[in-house]
Amino acid sequence: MNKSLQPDLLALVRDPIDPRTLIAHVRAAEDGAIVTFDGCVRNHSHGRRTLFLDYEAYESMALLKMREIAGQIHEQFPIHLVAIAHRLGRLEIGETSVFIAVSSAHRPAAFEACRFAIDTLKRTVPIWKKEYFEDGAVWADGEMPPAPLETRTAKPAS
Amino acid sequence: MNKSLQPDLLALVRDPIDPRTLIAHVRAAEDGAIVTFDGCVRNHSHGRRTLFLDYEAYESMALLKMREIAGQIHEQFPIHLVAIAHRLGRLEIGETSVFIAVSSAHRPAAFEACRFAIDTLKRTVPIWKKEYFEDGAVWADGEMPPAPLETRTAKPAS
Amino acid sequence: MAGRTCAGYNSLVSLSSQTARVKVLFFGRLKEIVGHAEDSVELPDGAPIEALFSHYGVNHPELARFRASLVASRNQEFAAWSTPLHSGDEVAFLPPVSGG
Amino acid sequence: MAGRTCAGYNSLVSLSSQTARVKVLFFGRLKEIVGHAEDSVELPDGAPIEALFSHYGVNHPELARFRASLVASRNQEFAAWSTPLHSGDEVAFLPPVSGG
Repeated sequence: MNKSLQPDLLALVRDPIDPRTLIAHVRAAEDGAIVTFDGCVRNHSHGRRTLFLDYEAYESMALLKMREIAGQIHEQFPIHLVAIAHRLGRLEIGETSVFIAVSSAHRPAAFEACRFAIDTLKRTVPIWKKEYFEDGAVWADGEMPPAPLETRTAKPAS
Repeated sequence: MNKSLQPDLLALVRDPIDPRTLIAHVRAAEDGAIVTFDGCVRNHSHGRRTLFLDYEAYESMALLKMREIAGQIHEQFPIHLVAIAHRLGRLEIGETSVFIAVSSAHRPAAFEACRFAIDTLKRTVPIWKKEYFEDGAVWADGEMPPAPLETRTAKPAS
Repeated sequence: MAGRTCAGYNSLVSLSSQTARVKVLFFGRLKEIVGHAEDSVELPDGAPIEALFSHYGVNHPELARFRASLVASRNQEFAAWSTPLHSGDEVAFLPPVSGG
Repeated sequence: MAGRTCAGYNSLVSLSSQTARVKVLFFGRLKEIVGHAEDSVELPDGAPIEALFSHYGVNHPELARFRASLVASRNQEFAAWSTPLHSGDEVAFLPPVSGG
């Protein structure tokens, strides 16, 4: 019922993420727990000093995958609402690249759902990060999304 | 090293908790993840409509126990900083009773430490909640802190 | 209420025994039963926390009902009921905690 | 680059075969190798995603090196390399993702 009145918030944004907007979105009088994850740009990566990052996304698919994550969370955990925002473009050290807020009546579901959301986002949402160092830039090592099984058409040996 | 420059923040407060203060306290350029837990006053408890809550604490001991939790977290998880604030006195529906923020280079430690902090706080920190309903007030069912083993002095049977 | 002697144990005090004055704190439900948050009690030096609790049971028999669900503390640390008390100690009787 | 025919598969097109025009997207490292983010390609109707990828390998042999670490998508869903393509499909070649 609440879901139809105030659905989950899923967004890709180019301006700085304001956590308060996402928290306000999920927070309601029936909730006893809100867990948030704030992923921010570290000043180092693999022992090297990071200057800044640049994120790009396959936006239409990324939003679909984020909505899938929200759906999985509601199926698996007794939560109230989830809000996920990922920023794209150039990000400076300390800025928030991804913010997730989950509200629930009780804390275990909020913790588990928030953790599931970021873990799944990092494996399945088509977003890429380029890391800029003093001596160059590299695309970050990423994770391979779970590939569908190949259904090979049987071919006669020729 | 960082710990001596900017130690963990542990507080009992009577005014509304501002999450931004706690988050700003733990957030630093070397952190890639900040996980927060916001415990807020639900509008219901055991199927009854809650009007408001009143929290009291054994303040000196509660602060010691909160500091112990911070120490345990640093021992058990590779985190950077933790901030814990618990509010006392009368709280209205939707207000934050406890807020925990944990920063870390990587997310697993931040999630696990934040969860450990709230779970341990609820078992060991001497704070009590009285719930006010339309038809009266009750002290919330609580959790028994882990009691020290009794070391009985052997007595001769008389 | 301050300054009372821990009556139940007066009989245990030999003439040469020292007495100890301890501060006692009550919280939550217990504070409501006992009627105050703080007390100061004189009892034989080395008497256990258990004896101090029994002392309050004389005037408030309903306390016994809560004994099994209480934890005691001495000087802001959880303490066994057998912990001996000395002058200047701060003892608290703590109902199940419900913070968070 | 738009409008090219998927050369490697022209030989498979019989005279009566239909062709399909698909949109192709490249991201991250792949975009830099291929030199553009978007392409439009005509290929035999029903040709697999694998064939479309091989087509780009002709001009960019270094793509082969990434094949094992790529996942393909068709119409915003992860898709097997054997997935047959039809007109109007949107195909993307996705390097390991690194959001968050």
